[in-house]
Amino acid sequence: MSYISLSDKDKKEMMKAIGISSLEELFSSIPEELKLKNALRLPQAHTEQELMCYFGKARSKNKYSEYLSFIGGGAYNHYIPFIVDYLSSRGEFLTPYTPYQPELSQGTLQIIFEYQTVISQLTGMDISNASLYDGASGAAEAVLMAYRIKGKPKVLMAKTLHPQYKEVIKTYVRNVPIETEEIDYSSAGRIDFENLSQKIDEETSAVVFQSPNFIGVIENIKKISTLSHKHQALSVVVVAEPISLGILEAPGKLGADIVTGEAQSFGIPLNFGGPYLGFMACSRGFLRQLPGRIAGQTTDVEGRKGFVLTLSTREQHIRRERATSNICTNQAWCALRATIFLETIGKEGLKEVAWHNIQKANYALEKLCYVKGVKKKFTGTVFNEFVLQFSREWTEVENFLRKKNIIAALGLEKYYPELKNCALFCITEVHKKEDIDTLVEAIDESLR
Amino acid sequence: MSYISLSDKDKKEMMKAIGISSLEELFSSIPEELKLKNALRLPQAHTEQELMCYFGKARSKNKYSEYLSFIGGGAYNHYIPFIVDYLSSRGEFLTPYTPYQPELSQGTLQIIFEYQTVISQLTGMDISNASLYDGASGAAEAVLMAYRIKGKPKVLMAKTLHPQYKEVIKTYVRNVPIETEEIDYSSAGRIDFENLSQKIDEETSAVVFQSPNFIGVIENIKKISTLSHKHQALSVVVVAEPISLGILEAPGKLGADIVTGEAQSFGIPLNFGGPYLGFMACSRGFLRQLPGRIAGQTTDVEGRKGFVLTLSTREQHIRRERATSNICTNQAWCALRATIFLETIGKEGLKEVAWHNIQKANYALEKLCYVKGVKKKFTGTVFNEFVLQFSREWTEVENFLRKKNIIAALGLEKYYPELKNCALFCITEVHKKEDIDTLVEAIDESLR
Amino acid sequence: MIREPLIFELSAKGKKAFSLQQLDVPSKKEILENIPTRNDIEGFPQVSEVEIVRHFTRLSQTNHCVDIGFYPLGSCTMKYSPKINEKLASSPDFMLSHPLAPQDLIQGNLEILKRTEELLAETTGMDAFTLQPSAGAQGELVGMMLIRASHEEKGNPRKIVLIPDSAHGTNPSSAHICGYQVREIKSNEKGTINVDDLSQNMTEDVAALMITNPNTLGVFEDEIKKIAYIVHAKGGFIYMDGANMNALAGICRPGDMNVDVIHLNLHKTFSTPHGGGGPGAGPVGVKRKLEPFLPIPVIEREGNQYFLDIDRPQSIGRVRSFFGNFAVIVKSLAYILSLGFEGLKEISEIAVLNSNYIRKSLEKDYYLKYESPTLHECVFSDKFQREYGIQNIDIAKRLIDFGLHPPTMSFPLIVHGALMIEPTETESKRDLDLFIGAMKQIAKEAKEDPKILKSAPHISYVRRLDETSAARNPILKWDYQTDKVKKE
Amino acid sequence: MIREPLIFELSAKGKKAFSLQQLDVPSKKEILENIPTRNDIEGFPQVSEVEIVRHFTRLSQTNHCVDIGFYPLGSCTMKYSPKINEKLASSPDFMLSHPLAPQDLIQGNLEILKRTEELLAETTGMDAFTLQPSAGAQGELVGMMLIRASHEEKGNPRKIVLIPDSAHGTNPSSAHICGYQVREIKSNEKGTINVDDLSQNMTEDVAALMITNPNTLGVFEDEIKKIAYIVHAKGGFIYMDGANMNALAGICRPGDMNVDVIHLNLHKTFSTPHGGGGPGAGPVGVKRKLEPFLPIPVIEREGNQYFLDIDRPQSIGRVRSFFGNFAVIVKSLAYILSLGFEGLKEISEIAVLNSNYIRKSLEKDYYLKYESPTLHECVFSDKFQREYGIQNIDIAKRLIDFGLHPPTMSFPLIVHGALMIEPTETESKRDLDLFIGAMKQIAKEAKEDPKILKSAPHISYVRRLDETSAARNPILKWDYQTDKVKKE
Ligand SMILES: Cc1ncc(COP(=O)(O)O)c(C=O)c1O
Ligand SMILES: Cc1ncc(COP(=O)(O)O)c(C=O)c1O
Repeated sequence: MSYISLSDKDKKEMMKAIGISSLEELFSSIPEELKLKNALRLPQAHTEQELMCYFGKARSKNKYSEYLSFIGGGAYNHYIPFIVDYLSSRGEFLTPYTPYQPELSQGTLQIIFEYQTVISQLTGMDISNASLYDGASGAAEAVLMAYRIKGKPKVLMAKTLHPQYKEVIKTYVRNVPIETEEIDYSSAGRIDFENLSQKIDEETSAVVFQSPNFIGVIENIKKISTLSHKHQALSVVVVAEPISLGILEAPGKLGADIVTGEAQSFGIPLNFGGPYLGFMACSRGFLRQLPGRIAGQTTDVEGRKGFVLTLSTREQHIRRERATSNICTNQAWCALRATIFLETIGKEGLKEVAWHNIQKANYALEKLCYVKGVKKKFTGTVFNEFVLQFSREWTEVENFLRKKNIIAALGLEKYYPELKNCALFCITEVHKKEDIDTLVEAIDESLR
Repeated sequence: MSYISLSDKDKKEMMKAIGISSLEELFSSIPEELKLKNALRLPQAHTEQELMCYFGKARSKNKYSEYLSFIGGGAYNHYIPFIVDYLSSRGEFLTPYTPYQPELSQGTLQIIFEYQTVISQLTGMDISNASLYDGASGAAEAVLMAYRIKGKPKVLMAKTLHPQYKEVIKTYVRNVPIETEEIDYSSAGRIDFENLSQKIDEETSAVVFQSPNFIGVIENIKKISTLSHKHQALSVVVVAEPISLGILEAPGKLGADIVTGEAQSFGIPLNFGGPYLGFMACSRGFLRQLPGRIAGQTTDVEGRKGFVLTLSTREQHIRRERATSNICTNQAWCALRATIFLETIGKEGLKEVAWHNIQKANYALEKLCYVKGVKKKFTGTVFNEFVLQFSREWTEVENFLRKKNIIAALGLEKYYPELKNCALFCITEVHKKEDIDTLVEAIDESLR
Repeated sequence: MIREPLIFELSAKGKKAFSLQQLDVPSKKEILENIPTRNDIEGFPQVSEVEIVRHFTRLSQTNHCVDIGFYPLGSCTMKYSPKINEKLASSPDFMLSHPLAPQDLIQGNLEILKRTEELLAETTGMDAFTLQPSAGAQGELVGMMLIRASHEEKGNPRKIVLIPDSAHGTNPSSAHICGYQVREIKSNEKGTINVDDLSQNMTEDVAALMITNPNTLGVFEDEIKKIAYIVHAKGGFIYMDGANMNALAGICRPGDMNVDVIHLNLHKTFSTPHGGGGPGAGPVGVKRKLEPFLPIPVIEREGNQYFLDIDRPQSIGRVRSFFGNFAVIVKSLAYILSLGFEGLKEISEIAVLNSNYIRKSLEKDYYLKYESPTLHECVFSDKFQREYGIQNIDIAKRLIDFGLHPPTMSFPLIVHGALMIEPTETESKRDLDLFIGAMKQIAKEAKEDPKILKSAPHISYVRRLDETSAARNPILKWDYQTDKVKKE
Repeated sequence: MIREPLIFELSAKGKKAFSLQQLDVPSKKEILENIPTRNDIEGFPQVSEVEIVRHFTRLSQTNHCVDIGFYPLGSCTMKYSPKINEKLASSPDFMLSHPLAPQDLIQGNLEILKRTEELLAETTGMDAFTLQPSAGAQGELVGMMLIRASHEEKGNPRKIVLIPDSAHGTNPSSAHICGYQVREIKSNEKGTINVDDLSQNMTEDVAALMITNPNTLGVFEDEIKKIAYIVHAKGGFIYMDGANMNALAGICRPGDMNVDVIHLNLHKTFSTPHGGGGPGAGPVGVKRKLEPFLPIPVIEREGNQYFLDIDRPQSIGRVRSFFGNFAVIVKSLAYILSLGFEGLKEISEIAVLNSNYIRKSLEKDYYLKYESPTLHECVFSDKFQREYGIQNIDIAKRLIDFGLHPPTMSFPLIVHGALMIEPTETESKRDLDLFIGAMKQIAKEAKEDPKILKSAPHISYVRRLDETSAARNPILKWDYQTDKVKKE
């Protein structure tokens, strides 16, 4: 394929205008010795049909879609209304740049403004930015932000924060004077409040924890926030499954200072892990420390409402090394999808979807607990994920289920060595009762 | 699902404005006795997910796509560049009505104008209409049009005109004083010129024939047209596989008066037979007799170029029972697809695609003729379809091939009882050499 | 606004938007010996993919459409077309389904067709359906052919078809192609069929009455049963144009009104998008007595297997290739399934509510010739405005300045200067109010500043176009030769 | 033009655009006992599907974009994004691929990632790639972390990173987050790095030089080898910002210039659409010596099986969840495959041709601070126009009236009043000429009628927006409470 738009005649005319007789002359500023002597070893140019064929073959090596799957762990399979795909695929949304020229970008800007509004509504926070890369970088940015605000060297992280988020935080703070420490979980599966009380002190900038947490349990945001505030630390709530916000109280109403996380659940396909959508919302007072783009409302010379990117003195293109973050290209199109998704499912729909998730997951949990050899690991209330412990080696159970075309859960031992033969199950509204019953039966069989 | 946009409050306010207290009052003009007493027996309302599920199940009962298929016969599998799907699915193209208000429909109208232009270029005719339902109704409309022009009762149809087109013509002329007669084919597979010479006379309004014809052979348009003209009859050329126009001389240059047919090959999916795209082009002199919509160029009050539907005095909404046709809704969106398709593959591309079709089909023909028990039925040059005769019962061969997951061809006996054990093969650019070789081998095996 | 050129004006040698893989069989020139071939398709486009995408994206933005805003074209039922139905209809499996594939390999497709027939029959109260007609007009023709075949079978095809003066243009045209003379039946002061006039005209020469119910004024033919009795008494048939089924779905059924044949427009009532002028689908439903005449093929079921029956000696024959506009039918089935009975009833209720809200809101500003209650649409006229030299077209063009699509004006012919408004059920009150506001404003302007209407539209991509000279001096294609000369 | 309201202004109780099937398990309220729940999400939208579709369709039409027209934002490489790549990347199989699925069940995905790494390595002359960074800036951060890790391993992370004054803002910002002080290197009169300044600043405290090549003026750093020698001699690394790879692809390779680390922006050179501000992807390529430090997971191959290696003791760790922006990477692989070597080379050639055509055509009308030959972009300034009180922003806003997108203005900082123009290879001569014509016209207007520039744009959906008050009095969301008060 070729995506050039010049005719043979055009090329000749343009070369003449420039005053060159070969295209090579255009590159005369590049030292000869640096120029390629031989062709690169790239595949032959593919036609559209050949591309379809290539990717068709590659896809055929993926077998995952043939399985009934119950894995979550930070990436969730929710139903996406078709208009999300349909509308977001419009060229007008896919092919503009970051809206540097607001007069030519009101669509993108108004949508960011609506996105910021719905994220603020859901999190119960004053303000939201326009997006970050993903939940992990959101968590890391929140830590850096808390440090900028509080200037104290200690950051406490719940052990039940998504393991990958913890790792990314560690990578990001490696070269910043921040020490991170982990807080244990209790037998309820929530933050071990005693452990937290012991570790928190006046040197703590933030307590970072996830709810529902990685092991599925809903945290007591209020209690943790109150304690944090007592020590002049920020309460940073990470939400990796924001469908939960359809039914659970907004973290902002429970004392959170920064709410960040992963909004993949809002109309972003699983996509083997990306692109996803990091979101971040905070109290108004921290506005100047918020990383990322922000859209704001203003007026044009005729007094009509309009939107612009604003507060850019926080950003790298103005502030350079003193910017709040180095982020430039973010995940605007994913935020667009989330906006369409949320506005489509709407107030009642979001509540209903959240309700289905919690009911189905708890139905499955209950059923599975009746199975001999299965134990509910944590007592805390769960949203759409839960941990079970098995009387048999988890890998054996896993293999047994694989043969029945079921991917039942995520083994937890690699994340938490203490959680032997434990696995994390995720049930969402896409699972039918019969899917759950199939799972229960298969697990029952695997343990007999 | 519900696609209503009124809130509960809206409904109340509107009812109040109208002065009613229940929606039922709106239907007071309908006699009570006519109103439904019981609910209709319709399925429960489906959600999007349930719809996906319903159609998924229905589709799973289709097995055709699992086969390597070589059937054509008026519906052709050609590669459709993705931008045809992409662009044609834009709401601005899918959801307007016929462009009755040109100032709000310049997109649709300019595209019809471009469509008329490319159809004129391809057929070599002066003018084209905006579309007809399909190739069959195109052929029928051409017969009626020829009769309006010539007023003579006889219409000659090649026996090798698509059998369904012949049937539709017969249905359409049933209540019009037109007699149709069929013209035999020769051993070359072309119109039997002698038979035609015998049957044509001064009472003949038109000679209607297809090229490449239903049995794959390219007709001698010039010779037939010359003879037709000698008898003051119109030469009506039907093209069911217009990809052929990429390489074959335009019928307009060979004496055709009306060129009509099926343009499904131009970017319209097979779609189990519809919607397809009837096209019709003719000499300028017959303009006032052309059925269907026509777009024309004009200017607005500021002198800018613009497009409108024109010559509507031919049409039913003005002329009522004296219209050239009753057609109203036509196939505009399919014409849009054809326009995108043709403009995308372009001058060189169309030639190339046509070349691939003819080369691949003739390669297959040659290879298959080497197989013992296979005979080339007709000597005439073929484009992308050809007829073979087998030494064994065709249905047996067919069944044998089915077991090898091949749908090899269309048995011809049901259309032409004299063509015992003959079958029509179609090869297009989507078939790879290895597909053809697989076919040859399987047929060889079936006859051993 | 940038003017979008014709693609031909962008075309130049060496540009391309398409690549074909290498030919993998030997290339033999001699195959085409003795066959006239072409070297060049003069003027045929050669552009890049970017240019294609921009050309069509830009052109698309000059269209008004349902996805952009209110589109109250009377009789056209411009409701929202659900996007999910597009997705369902364009699944790769359907797109690659060959219509001549062995029947046992496309059972899913046949099931879909049969299911649609059944649900349409239930909805309309008819006994059997054919889904083949490509649009309403072809449905009418098929319907008339069925009627004629039945009369012929009884020995006399008859000569005349009665059609009310308010009917859509396709009605007389279809009757004519079917070999009938058309006789017009006058409407009475209520806007409905004059039953006396009908009685007088209803002779044994009359094959059928073509009736539209509710008629094109939006008025329900409340004497339909009496009308049917009169027609049936003389051996005639009642053909109902079902274009206005959006007023009745889930409320009452044509079959119960003694209608013998009906066509539906799936691209109206059943939400399939109009695509700028088709494709649609015009299924025809009949009472049992007309079933033997249905066009072939007819889908039948034997046990679990569906098959195509072509052995139907009384059939009128084939009316189009293959089985109708399958992909359109898929969308309409999805639509029916998505609604269920309650949802179906709701569309009529709200369509009628919306229409009556507009009627009520505008009845002081625009003349309403007929005072009868109306259902899904209402027909105003420009009578009040004609005093100031303003015609319906001026009102229409001025609406464009408000970002709104004008109503239908070309018919019904019994209302001079008609403004036929059909809002459909999918509009919001806000959109209705915007329309009402604009119409009121225009009524005011007609009195106070009629010039602004005469010169409208002002802010569209093109302004008022000269339709007369377009017809007088038709330019129907871009001309390569003229263009070449111009360029030189 | 109709103003599109905020969705919240359309919202009302009882409207919905979504239906969920019946809950098929028992509903138990008690599950949430003791958990704080919410009854209502105040102000959250409730609208119909039609309203959603219209809202976004209308809003979309207020955007400029590559699919609509010329978009010469310098440094952004706004080339055409092939649609087929969108289709390939959104196949249902990919869309439903869970990142934590067992590795043997997603071998196809891993193969795609590995293949992309290999082809990027071949194209840039680097030894290994990580595809994880989500965008260029994250690539820079990862690249700097790799460098730091390597220095740390040798016992001293060093303190300083040298960055030319022409660099993009993300460069210093990324270096800073990685714990380095930034020291600016001056450009010389050719617009390239002042080698003397570099030599003086290049001490053993310097971890790396971040260089952009061609730099943000579009000028090739022709002393790159010498520069690399100087930096390497003191044990520093060369980090190359590969945002401008569109000038070099198929012509020369950073690896061959002794670059140690490079990031690419797949959403620039490799055609993936920018989506109004992402997602992109910022793969990082390294020379062999830095490979041990690459972030985990690293995709490895054993026989026919791919697997994710996380056991990499020297790795900088994890930098994001999962494996990067997979769907974006799929598109870029499709792009590379579609081009092949000849096609890849052609993009650079034509990108540079187009840019030089613009430069040549406008060099009399606009001031070009640096006379050095340029590649894929050129940076004019408003110096000539400032005489008449006109700044680059006025020129930019006036371009909007011509239906064209303005160039980049926010950098490079070394050109005051910059107009940084990058046409890319996919533009037609006609579009280039339209732009050139408009720019010439504007240059004329600046002299003759500067007011028209100051008040531009005139015909856009909104006119010039007040950015100052937006920042001074930030309104960052629609407020339910205020709105309620307003309504009452
Ligand atoms: C009342 C009426 N009857 C018949 C038709 C013709 O239907 P179609 O356009 O589908 O052929 C129409 C279409 O506008 C109509 O409004
Ligand atoms: C030269 C240069 N470097 C780095 C970047 C940052 O890349 P990204 O936006 O992908 O984070 C950009 C983007 O504009 C750029 O132009």
